Amino acid sequence: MVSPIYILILSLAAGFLLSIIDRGGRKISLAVFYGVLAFNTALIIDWTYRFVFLHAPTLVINTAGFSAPVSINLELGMIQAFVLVFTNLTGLLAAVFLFRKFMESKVSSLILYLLLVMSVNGLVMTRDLFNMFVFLEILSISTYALTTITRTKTSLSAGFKYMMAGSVASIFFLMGVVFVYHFTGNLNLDFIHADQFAGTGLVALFMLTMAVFIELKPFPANGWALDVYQSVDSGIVSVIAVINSAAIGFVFYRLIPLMPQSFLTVFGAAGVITFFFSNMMGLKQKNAKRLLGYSSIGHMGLLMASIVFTIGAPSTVRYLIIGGFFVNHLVAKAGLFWLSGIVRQENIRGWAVLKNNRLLLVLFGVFIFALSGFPPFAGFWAKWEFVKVLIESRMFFVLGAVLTGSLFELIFLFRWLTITVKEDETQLEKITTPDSGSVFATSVFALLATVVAAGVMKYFYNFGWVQTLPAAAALIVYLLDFLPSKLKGFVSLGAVAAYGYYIYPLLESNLQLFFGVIFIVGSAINIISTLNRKNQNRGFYGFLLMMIFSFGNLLIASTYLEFFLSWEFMTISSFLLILRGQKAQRASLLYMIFSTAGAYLLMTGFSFAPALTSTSALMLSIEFVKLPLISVIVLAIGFMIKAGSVGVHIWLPEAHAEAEADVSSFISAILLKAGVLGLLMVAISCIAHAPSFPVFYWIGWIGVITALVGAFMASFQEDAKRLLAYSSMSQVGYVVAALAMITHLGWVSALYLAFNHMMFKSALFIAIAGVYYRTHTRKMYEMGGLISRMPWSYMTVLISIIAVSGVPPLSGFGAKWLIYTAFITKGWYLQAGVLFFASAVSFLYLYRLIHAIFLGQLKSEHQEIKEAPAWFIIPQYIFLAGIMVLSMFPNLMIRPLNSIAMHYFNSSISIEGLTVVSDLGYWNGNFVMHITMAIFAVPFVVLLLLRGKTQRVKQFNIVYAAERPESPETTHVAYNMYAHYRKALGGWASPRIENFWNGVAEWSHTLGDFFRRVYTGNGQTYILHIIMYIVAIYVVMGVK
Amino acid sequence: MNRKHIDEIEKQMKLANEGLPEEERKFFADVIPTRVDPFNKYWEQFLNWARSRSLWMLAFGTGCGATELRPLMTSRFDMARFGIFPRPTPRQASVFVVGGYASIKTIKRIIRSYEQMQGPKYVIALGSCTINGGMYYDSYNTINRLDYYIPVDVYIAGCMPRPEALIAGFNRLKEKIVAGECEGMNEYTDKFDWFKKNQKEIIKDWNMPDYNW
Amino acid sequence: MIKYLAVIVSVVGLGMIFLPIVTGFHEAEQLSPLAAQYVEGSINDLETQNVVTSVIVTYRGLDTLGEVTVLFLATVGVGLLLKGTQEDRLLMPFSELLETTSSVLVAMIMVLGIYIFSHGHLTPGGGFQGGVVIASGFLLLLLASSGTKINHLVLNLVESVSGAAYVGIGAAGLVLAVGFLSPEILPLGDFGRLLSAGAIPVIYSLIGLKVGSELTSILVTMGGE
Amino acid sequence: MISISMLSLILGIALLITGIFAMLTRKNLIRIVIGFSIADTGTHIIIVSLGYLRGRTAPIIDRAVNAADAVQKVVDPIPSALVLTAIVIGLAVTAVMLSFVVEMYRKNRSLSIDDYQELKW
Amino acid sequence: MSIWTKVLYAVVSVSVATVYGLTLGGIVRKLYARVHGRFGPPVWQPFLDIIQTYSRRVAVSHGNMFFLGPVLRLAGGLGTYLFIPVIFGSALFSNFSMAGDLLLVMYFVFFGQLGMALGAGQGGHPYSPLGIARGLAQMSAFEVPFSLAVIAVAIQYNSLNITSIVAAQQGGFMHWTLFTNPLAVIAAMISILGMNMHAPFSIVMAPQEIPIGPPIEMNGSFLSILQTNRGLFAAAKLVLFMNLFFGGATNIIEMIVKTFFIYMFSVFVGAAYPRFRPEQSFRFFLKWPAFIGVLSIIYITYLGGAS
Repeated sequence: MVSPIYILILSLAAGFLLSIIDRGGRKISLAVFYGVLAFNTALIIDWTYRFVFLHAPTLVINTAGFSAPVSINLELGMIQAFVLVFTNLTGLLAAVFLFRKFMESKVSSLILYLLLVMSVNGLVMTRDLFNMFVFLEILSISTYALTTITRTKTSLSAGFKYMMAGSVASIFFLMGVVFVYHFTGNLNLDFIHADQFAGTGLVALFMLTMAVFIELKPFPANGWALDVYQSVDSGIVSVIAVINSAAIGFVFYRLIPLMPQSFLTVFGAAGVITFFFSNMMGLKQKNAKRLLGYSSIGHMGLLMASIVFTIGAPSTVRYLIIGGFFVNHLVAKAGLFWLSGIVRQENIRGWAVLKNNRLLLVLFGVFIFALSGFPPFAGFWAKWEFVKVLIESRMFFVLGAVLTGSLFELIFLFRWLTITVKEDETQLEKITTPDSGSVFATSVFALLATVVAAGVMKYFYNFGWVQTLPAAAALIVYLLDFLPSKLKGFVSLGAVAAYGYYIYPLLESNLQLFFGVIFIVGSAINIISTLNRKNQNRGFYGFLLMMIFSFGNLLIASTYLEFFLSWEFMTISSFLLILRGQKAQRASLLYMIFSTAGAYLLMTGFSFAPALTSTSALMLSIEFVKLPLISVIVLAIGFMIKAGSVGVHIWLPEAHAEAEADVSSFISAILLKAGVLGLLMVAISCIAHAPSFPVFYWIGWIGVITALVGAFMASFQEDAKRLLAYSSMSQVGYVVAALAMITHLGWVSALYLAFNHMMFKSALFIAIAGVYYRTHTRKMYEMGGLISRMPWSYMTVLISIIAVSGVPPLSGFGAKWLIYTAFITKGWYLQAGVLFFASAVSFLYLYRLIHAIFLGQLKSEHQEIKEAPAWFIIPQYIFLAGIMVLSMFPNLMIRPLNSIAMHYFNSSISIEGLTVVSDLGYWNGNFVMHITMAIFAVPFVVLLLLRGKTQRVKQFNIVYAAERPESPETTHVAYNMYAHYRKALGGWASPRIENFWNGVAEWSHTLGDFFRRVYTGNGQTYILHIIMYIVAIYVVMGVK
Repeated sequence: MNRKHIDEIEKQMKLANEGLPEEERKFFADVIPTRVDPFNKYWEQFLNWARSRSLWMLAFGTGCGATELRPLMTSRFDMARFGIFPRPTPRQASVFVVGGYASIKTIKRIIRSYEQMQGPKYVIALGSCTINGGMYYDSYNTINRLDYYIPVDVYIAGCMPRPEALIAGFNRLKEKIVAGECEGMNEYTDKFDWFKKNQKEIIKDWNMPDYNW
Repeated sequence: MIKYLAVIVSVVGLGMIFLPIVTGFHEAEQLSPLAAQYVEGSINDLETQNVVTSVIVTYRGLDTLGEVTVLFLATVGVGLLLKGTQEDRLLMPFSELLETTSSVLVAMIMVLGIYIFSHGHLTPGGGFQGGVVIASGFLLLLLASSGTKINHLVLNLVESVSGAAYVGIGAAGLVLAVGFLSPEILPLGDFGRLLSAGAIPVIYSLIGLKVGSELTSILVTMGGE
Repeated sequence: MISISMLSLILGIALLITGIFAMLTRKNLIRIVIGFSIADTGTHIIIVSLGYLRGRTAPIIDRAVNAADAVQKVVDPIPSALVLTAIVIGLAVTAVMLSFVVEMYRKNRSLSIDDYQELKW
Repeated sequence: MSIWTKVLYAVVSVSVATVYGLTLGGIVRKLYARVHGRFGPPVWQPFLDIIQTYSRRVAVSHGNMFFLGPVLRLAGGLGTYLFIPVIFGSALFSNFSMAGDLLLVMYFVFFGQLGMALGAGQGGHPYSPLGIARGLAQMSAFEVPFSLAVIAVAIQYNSLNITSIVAAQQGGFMHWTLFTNPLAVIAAMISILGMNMHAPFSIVMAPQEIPIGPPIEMNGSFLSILQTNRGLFAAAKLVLFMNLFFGGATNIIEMIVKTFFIYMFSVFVGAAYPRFRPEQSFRFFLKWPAFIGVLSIIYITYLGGAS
């Protein structure tokens, strides 16, 4: 048990002596240097261990043999130890990162670095204000000097700006300290109390706190910091962004008890404003390090806001929030800055070079996900709890700003990530072999992020292994990625089966079972189509399993958090799957943005929801929860984003189209159903506790309009997958509308259609995947006549489109029949009319799909094309078999759905033998099927008998106005097939919603660009900002 | 028979389609048309009766004689009362009215349209030009006798024949059909090589299959 | 123009912040309890005449250590920034009179400096003041004689060793006495004597050496070699 | 009545503001550093003025001050101690700043702060 | 009643309907001719045409789907007809209406159209998809007023069961939907113009633009099956309209009279108007007829209707 004061002693002694030691050779001095850093870290880790696991009491160290306030004392408690562990670790690893630099540069840099780390330790531990000032100055001066470790014009001028700002702040700090002494007669924090600052005393406190706050880089008084982030060496910047910020942030945290409420509110607000604006300004930024600078500043703002606004929260929650944000920022930011040092590319587009190095790419991804607050990383939990606290204390503006700011941040971070993964890197210089120290440091931090995440999940929330299964699965498959794809595919299939076997007994109700079938069985069949993949196919199965398991976890989640966790896992994994598509940069980014916006809404909605009393699955217990109106609205919108409802559907066509061919079927057939599931849950809670505003009436309208808009848009697509995507949107629109009725028949029909949609859309997407696999094009007009080459795929598409369109005798008609009956029974007549229209329009795109691809003229280059591989055909025909069975015996599905809905409502249909009878009409699917077969047979036989001598001819044997066709391309009608319809619809066919969102994007970028013009680059202007900021805050706080 | 023989026979049974470039042959059927015999007598008589009362005309104005076809549709002459209707596509038509002189450019289209009609099919040749070249008898660019190229059932002389003559011609055709004398379709297949030889002699740019199915 | 206006507004605003302090200022009648404690303690516990010295070296010894570190960092930082990028400069030879006088003066300045820091616990002055005086002597040398070469190794050695010794004495306090930087590792002696106040004069002397060498080294670096 | 300490307090504040004004308006880098130095000096004067007690002497127990009633005779020793530290720190900062200026001048041959704004937005 | 009896009845019913439908076609030709001042073909001309096309000795097929297209088309017509109870209270003409209600009939209409579209599509002729594109688009447009009218009827009689809709209209012509809910009937009668594809909505066949559009490659027996269907399908549509809006029929004479007049309505409109351009046609249905359909629902729901 070594006193932590030895950190100071050893560092100082080493610092003083290093220049002498260095005369004996750099190796020795480096050994001493790293030895001391390692010793510090080890010491602090030891202490942390004592505090956390042995519950050691807080340690107070007096100096000079006197106790405070006479002498300066140091304090090391759990919180200090927590901060110091991370700062020292960062210090050590940053030093490892800088190894090569330290090897080459003068010994001065070693000394400066060592004393910098020492000063942070002193700053965190000391309880004396003036001593803080001294350590702050040590920190500042060593940082100033270290900024010049790489001496460029920019780093010098940035360093000078930094010094100007820092010196002004330190003048204020000094004034504050002295005046505090003047008013309280004390310099030790333990002996200063908030009530000593009455009247003019507040000015003293203001100066003190303001100086610290300025060092935390509030918007707009932070231009200097950005310049430093941009120009200074990555290793040093990581120290500035992480260690300095952490230490100063901790000082601020220490000063909180002294501050009156007016101070706190203003500082908190300033923090939120900083977070919001810096992220907004980051939108336009192309320079990677400056971008990280914006993000860092934003995170410090968020940290301040979380420190201030969680004061009323229970302490464990408070520590989770602050600690979560702190660790998240620290780990991710340091890691990203280090990566920037390894990559050595200024423009974010240049980061595409990371593709050549798999490990670095994975690290990059981990940091980006961590920084954006995705599970399992600490930021996720912090954000979740923070939102809860904000809502409990009814700080809605703060909530709005935090969530919007986070979204902005997410946009630029994921733009960066997607560009990195998708941009063409061949033009760029390759990464010169990064030195192992840098990579090691960065990897350790990624690992650290994961360990912290695991720690939080284990010790704070006490999750079971199932909740972590999605992430674990991704990790395990990543480790097994060297295996061939097929093997991994079969293993995945087995894993899904095992998972299904595991959760089957956990699915207590039929409703869960129903979605379980869609999610697990549907996925399992879909996996077959992925078995066609060749080579190693890195990453794919990990993400796939992650997604499937998180689907399943949605069903058995028993708390809001578990549900939301699985939801976010689902988002991550589906995003990564979409990102694998060849040109999926924009698509995956859009998907991420909308999903996250939806997730934020869900987070808000769940936070508004009352606590759960039951421990059964959320899907069941939600029935007894009375959701407040705001919660219902927000949750509904959040889920509707996932279900691709109109207005927020922008992501949907892009994601479907650009994802890899066999991934699209998962997205359409299964992922969209997760949105449906969520909406259903909200609806369930609204049965008994109807909200005061007819939310679901309007959701119903949104649903039908989605159905119509989707159908229209699908008709005007040239890209087969986009067409199917819009079709999915349209079909899910039906489901949403039917759900929104909240009647027995409505739900039966919604679930019936959802199930059918899963089958026929899977089949369609896989069929198109097979076609794409052979033709390498998604443009329908580039295909044609494939019926002769790919008859099996054609058959799938044929049966599926008959099912989609709702033409009897196939099962799609059942859905249509149920839905219209339900609508008319409910009294939603106009909605039913719109749905009729949508369903008529659906013939347009369905015919276009089958005609343009399979009928018409076969192209020359496709003359010798083969049928799709068996791996594609098998799942198609499994789904087709399902469709045919359900068509023949629709009651197989309707009966269980009836019983599911009967749990919530009185039954409105009766089943007499094979006939389903509603209040309005009846339908005997089995009989219809028989009659259809009979009436098909009659003309068929007639034609066979009377056809005469029938000659099978080829594609150009057509009557072509007594001429002959020139080429298949000019003869095949497929391009812009519904031009007349578009013309008839006029402005209604224009993509207004897309234009709206484009406008929103453009405006936020323009605004961000406008605001960032405050950073003129002139050091004096920055000082002016600081002074004006101080004055402004002074006025706002109303200090007298 | 060895494999080589079979191949050779199969090759002979296919159209050579030598006028087409190699890469285009796959777009066209290369089956040789064969003779299709009538049904047994009474049934065929019944059908011929119906056929004669439902003459679907290919409305393809091949020459200037087509001018006189138009009045036939009007209220004054009203061909519909004879069961004659224009059809917009050769696939569905049974009567081909060749409207006068046929230039070499047109005869190519005439042949193609004729071959695309489904049998039994009939041809009415209109005007002197189709019989002996008429006023264009010495033109370098017109044919003189249509039945060198496709089988003709009824010629209507005149330059040009009036609609009344056309009606008379159609009536003559009806009689021939009822009598079972209109087997131009089988004549064409029977004398396929002869017809093709004649056709190819005058059509130099033969860029279509040997039989337009 | 707008910028000037903004500057004036912000400066006036700054004045406004200080205004309540000025208007509400009233001189204290009594020492604050803490200050009184220091005065008493300095006399009774530390046997130190100069209360400020006892505050600096003992009570707030950590501050002083930090202060020394700051100065050290400045030296190192200036060294990092300026060394190795020297450019050649033409220096005119100085007059002999100047050189001779200055060399005589330097010796006297040095003695004065040493006196000041070694009597820091008794009379006004101390390590910092003494160190600055010593450095001023070197400054004189640098300015007044063209051929002055100051041995870097020696400077460095003095700087490092005195610093390390300071830390070492502090740490010794942790082991031998009651706490870090406690002066009681040495006998406190009698009030008012040179060898009194425990380790305070030792520490102050080390500080004097260190400050002197550090400032000299800054001067050397900035002034060119 | 305006006491000496109050006067020096006002002087200190005036210096502080003057120094900051200089930092805000002067274009020359060295003048900016001088501005900082002035402001820093202002803070030192403020510190000292806060420690002053009317009619008392320096906190050194010698012939002028009796050890027994030293508490009644001496001014506050703490600001004196603080100001010493502050001065040294100010000096250090000034030194580093000046060396930055030297290095910047060497690199770009310009002392105007307007020539150092290539980093922006 | 055994299933075989039903089948037998269905055969009779279908035959009657086909003959009736074809005769109507002949009558229309005659009527057009008379409007033009011509003598016109005999009324039985459609039968002659069918025999003629069936008797072609040679046919050309473009593939299996081409082959199945007409079959599916006729199956669609048969199905549509067979799911409608033709004559109220008649076992002979009740067909297979126990299999499903009005929605089944409405959707079975699409069966044939889809089949035909697929068959024509495989023909490879560019005019076929052009015609189909027009047809589908026009169908989506006229479905709007029609479906609104059907919804209005369903609200009015609180049923989608055709038999009970007809039953509710019995007891005098004032009980017909025509008089109890005239707005719905107006909307539906406008949409039947589109359904029958007479001018001004004859954009699908449009012989002068896209020579008869979808069936351009159909020949011989394929064509004759389509012609058969034309008769049957016309009858089916008329019977459906009669049942929904004109009180249905209790005997075959009533049926013939009513359907004849319904048909004549579209024939006269067709004889009097030139053809729309496609986009004009779509826009037409989406404007006033749709609005009238909405009005009919409002009328029935909020104003209580006439019943």
